[in-house]
Amino acid sequence: MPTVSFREALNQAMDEEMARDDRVFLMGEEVAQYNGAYKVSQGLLQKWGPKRIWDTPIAEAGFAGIGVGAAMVGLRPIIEFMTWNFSLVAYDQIANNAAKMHSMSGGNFSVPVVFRGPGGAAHNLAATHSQALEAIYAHIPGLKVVMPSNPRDAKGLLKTAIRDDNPVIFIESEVMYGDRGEIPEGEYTIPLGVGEVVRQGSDVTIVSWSKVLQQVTLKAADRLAEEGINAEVIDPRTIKPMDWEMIFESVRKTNRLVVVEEGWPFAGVGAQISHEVTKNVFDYLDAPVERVTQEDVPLPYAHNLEVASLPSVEKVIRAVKTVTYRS
Amino acid sequence: MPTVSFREALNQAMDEEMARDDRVFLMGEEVAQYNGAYKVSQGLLQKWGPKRIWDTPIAEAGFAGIGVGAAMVGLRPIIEFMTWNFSLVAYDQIANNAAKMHSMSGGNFSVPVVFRGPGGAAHNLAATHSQALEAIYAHIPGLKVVMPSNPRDAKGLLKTAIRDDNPVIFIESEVMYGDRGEIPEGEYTIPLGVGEVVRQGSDVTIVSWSKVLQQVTLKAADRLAEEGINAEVIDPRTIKPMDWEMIFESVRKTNRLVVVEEGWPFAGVGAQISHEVTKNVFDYLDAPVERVTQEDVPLPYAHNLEVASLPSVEKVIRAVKTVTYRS
Amino acid sequence: MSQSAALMKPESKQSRTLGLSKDTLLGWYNGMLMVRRFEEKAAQLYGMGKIGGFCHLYNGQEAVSTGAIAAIKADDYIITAYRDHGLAIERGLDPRACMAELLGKHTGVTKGKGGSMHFFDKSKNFLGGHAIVGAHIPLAAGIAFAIKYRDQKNVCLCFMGDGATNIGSFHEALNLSALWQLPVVYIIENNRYSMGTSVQRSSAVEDLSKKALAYDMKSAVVDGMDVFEVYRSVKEAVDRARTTSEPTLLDIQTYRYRGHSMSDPIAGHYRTKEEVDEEKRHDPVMMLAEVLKSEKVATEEYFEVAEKRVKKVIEEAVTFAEQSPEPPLDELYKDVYAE
Amino acid sequence: MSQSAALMKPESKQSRTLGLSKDTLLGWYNGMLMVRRFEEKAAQLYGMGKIGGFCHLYNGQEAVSTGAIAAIKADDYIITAYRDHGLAIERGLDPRACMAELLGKHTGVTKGKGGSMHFFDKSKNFLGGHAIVGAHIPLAAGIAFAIKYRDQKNVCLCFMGDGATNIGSFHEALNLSALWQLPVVYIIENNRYSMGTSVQRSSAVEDLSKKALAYDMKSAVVDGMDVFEVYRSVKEAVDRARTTSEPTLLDIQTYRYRGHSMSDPIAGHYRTKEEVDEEKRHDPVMMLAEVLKSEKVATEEYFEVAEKRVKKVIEEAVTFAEQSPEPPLDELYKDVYAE
Ligand SMILES: Cc1ncc(C[n+]2csc(CCOP(=O)(O)OP(=O)(O)O)c2C)c(N)n1
Ligand SMILES: Cc1ncc(C[n+]2csc(CCOP(=O)(O)OP(=O)(O)O)c2C)c(N)n1
Ligand SMILES: [Mg+2]
Ligand SMILES: [Mg+2]
Repeated sequence: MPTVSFREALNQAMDEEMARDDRVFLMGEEVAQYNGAYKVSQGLLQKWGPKRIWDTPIAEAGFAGIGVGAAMVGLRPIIEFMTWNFSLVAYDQIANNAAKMHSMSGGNFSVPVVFRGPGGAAHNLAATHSQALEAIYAHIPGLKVVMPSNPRDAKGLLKTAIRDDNPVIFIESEVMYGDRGEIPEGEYTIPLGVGEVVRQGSDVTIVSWSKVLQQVTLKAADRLAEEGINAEVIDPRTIKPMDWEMIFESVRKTNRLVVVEEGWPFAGVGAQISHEVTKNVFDYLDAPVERVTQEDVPLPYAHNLEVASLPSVEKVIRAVKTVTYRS
Repeated sequence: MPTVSFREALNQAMDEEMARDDRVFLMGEEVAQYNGAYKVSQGLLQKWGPKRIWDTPIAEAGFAGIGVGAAMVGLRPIIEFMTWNFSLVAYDQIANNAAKMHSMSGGNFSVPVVFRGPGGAAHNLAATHSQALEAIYAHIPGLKVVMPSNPRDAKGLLKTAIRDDNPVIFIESEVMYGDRGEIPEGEYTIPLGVGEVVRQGSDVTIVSWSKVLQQVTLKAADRLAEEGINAEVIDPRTIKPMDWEMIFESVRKTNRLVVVEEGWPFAGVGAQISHEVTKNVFDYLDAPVERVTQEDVPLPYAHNLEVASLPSVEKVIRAVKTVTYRS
Repeated sequence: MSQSAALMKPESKQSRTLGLSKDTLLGWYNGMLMVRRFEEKAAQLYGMGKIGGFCHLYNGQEAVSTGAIAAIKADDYIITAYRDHGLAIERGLDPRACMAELLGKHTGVTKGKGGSMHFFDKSKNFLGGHAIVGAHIPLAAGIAFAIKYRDQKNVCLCFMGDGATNIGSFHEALNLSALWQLPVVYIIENNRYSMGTSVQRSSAVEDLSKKALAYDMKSAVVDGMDVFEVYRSVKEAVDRARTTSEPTLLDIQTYRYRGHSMSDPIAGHYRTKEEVDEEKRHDPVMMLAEVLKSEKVATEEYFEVAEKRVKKVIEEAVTFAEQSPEPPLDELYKDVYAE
Repeated sequence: MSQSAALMKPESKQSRTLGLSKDTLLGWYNGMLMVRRFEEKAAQLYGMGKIGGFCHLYNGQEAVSTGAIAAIKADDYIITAYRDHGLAIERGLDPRACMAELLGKHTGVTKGKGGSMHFFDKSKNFLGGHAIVGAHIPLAAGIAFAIKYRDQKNVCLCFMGDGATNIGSFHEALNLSALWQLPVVYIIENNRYSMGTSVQRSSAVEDLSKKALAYDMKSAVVDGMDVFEVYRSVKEAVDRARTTSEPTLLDIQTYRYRGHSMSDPIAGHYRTKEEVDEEKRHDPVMMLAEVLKSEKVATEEYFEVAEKRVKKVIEEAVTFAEQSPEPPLDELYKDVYAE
């Protein structure tokens, strides 16, 4: 199996879908001539030309709306936000126009648009530029939210998202773009709403996704294994729809759950997972669900404060020990 | 004690605070000459003149930003959104500029602004005009979120919100503006973060706020009482900061919790309450927390679908019977 | 008034109907009358509590919908704000389905899901019906983008209120449309007020066509009570968009007879009853009837028959709507996601 | 170029310094030199990995910060975007605290919480440092609103990039400022590019001063490499705002020598190395030095001494920053809410 970077995987997905369907185009700031602020669209302008790859002015609400309008009449836009932080100026376009159009029009129109770009913190970008915003999108009915954690899933899920007839929020991570991983030969897709058990275990279930899964959760699982605690780690891959059965099944086995996410705690995605699991497999739970999230503060610039604010291996280990009563 | 409408209570709060502090002003669409789309600012222009009461063009991001900027240099703006639905075009101004300024400036500047207006569904306003958005604001660190359910709290909490040195999200309900209730004579305030047990009970705790508390939850509690189930009903009044101790204490007594809210389920405020309670008083819970929320769909226009989508007395009764194993 | 605006002032009032067939002219009259009567009926039903929510009527603005839509083809696109009944009816959406929508019935244009502010009909390229002020303007740019992307020879008409020109999405959409030369005609239905706020109190420029100067976009100021002027000005812009894909901004000056919505008084602090009565003296339906009579296109008898015919259509629409079923409850979770 | 712009073309190059004291002129030179050297040092430290995150340098734009700030008083207000070092230093923020901020130290201008993009100093009425493009423009209108509300005789300078003029908040803020006549001067630091996108590829009007026409706002196009022109044009706008509270939009044409941020190359597909070198021939610091020499305000020796003095200040700033402590961990939950 070929090994590619996360960046290349996304690039391949867009390239293949553009070849497959000429209704697909890419639009965003610096995606064309600059080849993408993070080079995700490298070479696409050269290959597909200015009719398929569009550089925009700084006008997120405007070009997000162009994506929705174009999708309503049959195109399949990929709208890149340079980072998801900048989507907040387009939040109304996404939460109202994209999310509600199909329902509000009684099925007259659908909005097959993908909004994608990197989310979460990188390094020292401070409060406005480090936001993990999945919760405020997953909260809105009509949207699907996808957050891949590796190149294979990134490619397979992005291809599926582009083919989906609904608005899909596709959140990547700029610090993962260089991560390399194997992907299947040739054409493949991965369905939305299907999670993956990325690590088998029996003592505790840990649900985690995107960057923190790779950089924090799996590292913590290894450390825990050394102490004889075998964590089963689930990557839901899609936040909405969530693969509830996979999580329930694991918790029925381990009787314990820790959710590790980069977002803020209050009304975060982890709160929903905690509630659903407690509600649906209450009798199997030997301990209340623990959550590891970003601290409930705007992320500071200083390195030490940034590190202290984000999920860490130590925090995950502490949470696991709490639910396993080892502390 | 005088009896006033919810609308009058809010009007008194703004009027008294404008008298008390000439840095306080009101700005929004139709708040001045039109006396407010819902007449909440009735008479304020006449009394305080155009220097204190400002009609704006339709430019929520612009005038929300004016509120933040004016607050940074010492004024105390009250920014009215005609309804909270329209705040989505100003979401970035609130989630970034208002919420993060104090932290990001290392305490150099604070943002004593109140954003207020009606939230949630009225009747037949359809998907774009019926949104209960407390979750996407409570999720953001730096913001406080207040949702009064009666005239007394509305006045006392709004006065406190205006005096607070932080950005406060103050969510009312257009269908409650006519509700009447007693308020204390003369000057009084109610602290943020302090809930109220609005109905004593022993069999189940129900946490609910704003309109659904009055129109759904308390009615359901009465019906349940007839069936011999005594619900303790808690109105947190402030969503963030939440009065956790009051809720924990009640659940320690009743061993059961139902959260009733108008917002959508996924990563809603109720999910956070469910998680916190389960985590902190797990051993006292005899049943998993049940939630009654709006269905996870854009709210339809047709009356029967609107009713079916929103929380109802029947849904609350069903939830209570589930946690009390009476069903 | 902006430079380019001058170009579009009406020529002599002589033979307004030049080059327009009798069928066309009578079609305009019937269309405007239909819209007027539909809205009067909607007002009545709202008063009776049969229609709920926000209901923004079109009375007084009929020359805009009819004149503008007369300038485009069936495969062109239309998008507007929540004051959408007039444009929908004129575009040919079934009055029965429109009335049923207002009553929240399953037979409505959106199965009762969108209501008054959110009319849609894909078969008519009618893309709504949008209730967040200004938020549909970028959608119009997106529709025009798709037209150009597919090398179609179509145009998109985007209607908006005067108040919508003050919000950010207007600026972003117009800049993008001009920068990329998208075939869209932006039509400001300038009825002088956004709710109770006059243009003077909401826009730094009273001549809204000046806003086009920030985008080097062609613009014009048009008498929106005169269906002939609306038709000619929109036609000129549409032809330009169709051939060169160049966008245009039209400030079409009209007037709303009713309150902002059914929950608002017709006259209030912001305008006097006298002003409203004065405006009604240039009633667009009446003025068109005058022209048709003076130019011998139609007789008194014709108007009486037309009145009856329209009345009948509206009555049938009401009957259809009232007899239609509510949406079944299983509709609640339908259309949330497309399959 | 817009009408009003013409009014502000520079008069003859004779005696540029007329009416300006020697102290003022030398102050300008030292300020511009300080900014230049501060940024060069920041680039160096970034290269050494001592500064992280996004770091947008000001090299080449020094005449804008110095000329503009020379036109206002200590109790006037300044707000800008993330390219904020130059304006902060010129405004008198302690270079040591600025450098410490870049290194994420507790002694920084925001205790290490804001970093490069978010400088603030209340004591200097320096209101940031804002990293969401365009989002600070309404804040400037709010500051000007407060000035007028309190009947202060102050003004607010709002700096933004050329790319920021395409976003909605620009439109909303300028309309509100003109409508309400708020004492704010909007200064576009037009360095021709937003990241890799030229003005021609992002704005429907290449002459950005034309955007003022949509608000009947006075505007001007200014040579931003010439500190005298910047000073005179901003002074004129500031005096007008102070006396009549009328806002102005200035398109100050400048150039950035470095890449968009430290993570971008100086030249790339979007501009050639030759273009950058060509622009450097009109270097604002050098050009000011020439004037000061030709008009006998300063001698070669003076410049050598100045260079040494500035170098020393920067070195001290670096030492201070490096020796300063990181913020204590208990700062994490401080400043989230004001007490
Ligand atoms: C973003 C937003 N803000 C406020 C509102 C509330 N609102 C609905 S219509 C309206 C007035 C719009 O006036 P105009 O654009 O002139 O259109 P008209 O009603 O005159 O046709 C307002 C303020 C809204 N729907 N959306
Ligand atoms: C709303 C938003 N969109 C995108 C970005 C990413 N971004 C940061 S700076 C920049 C370019 C801004 O260019 P310009 O306004 O000309 O300022 P300059 O960098 O040239 O000083 C972009 C696109 C952002 N910070 N905010
Ligand atoms: Mg209007
Ligand atoms: Mg620039």
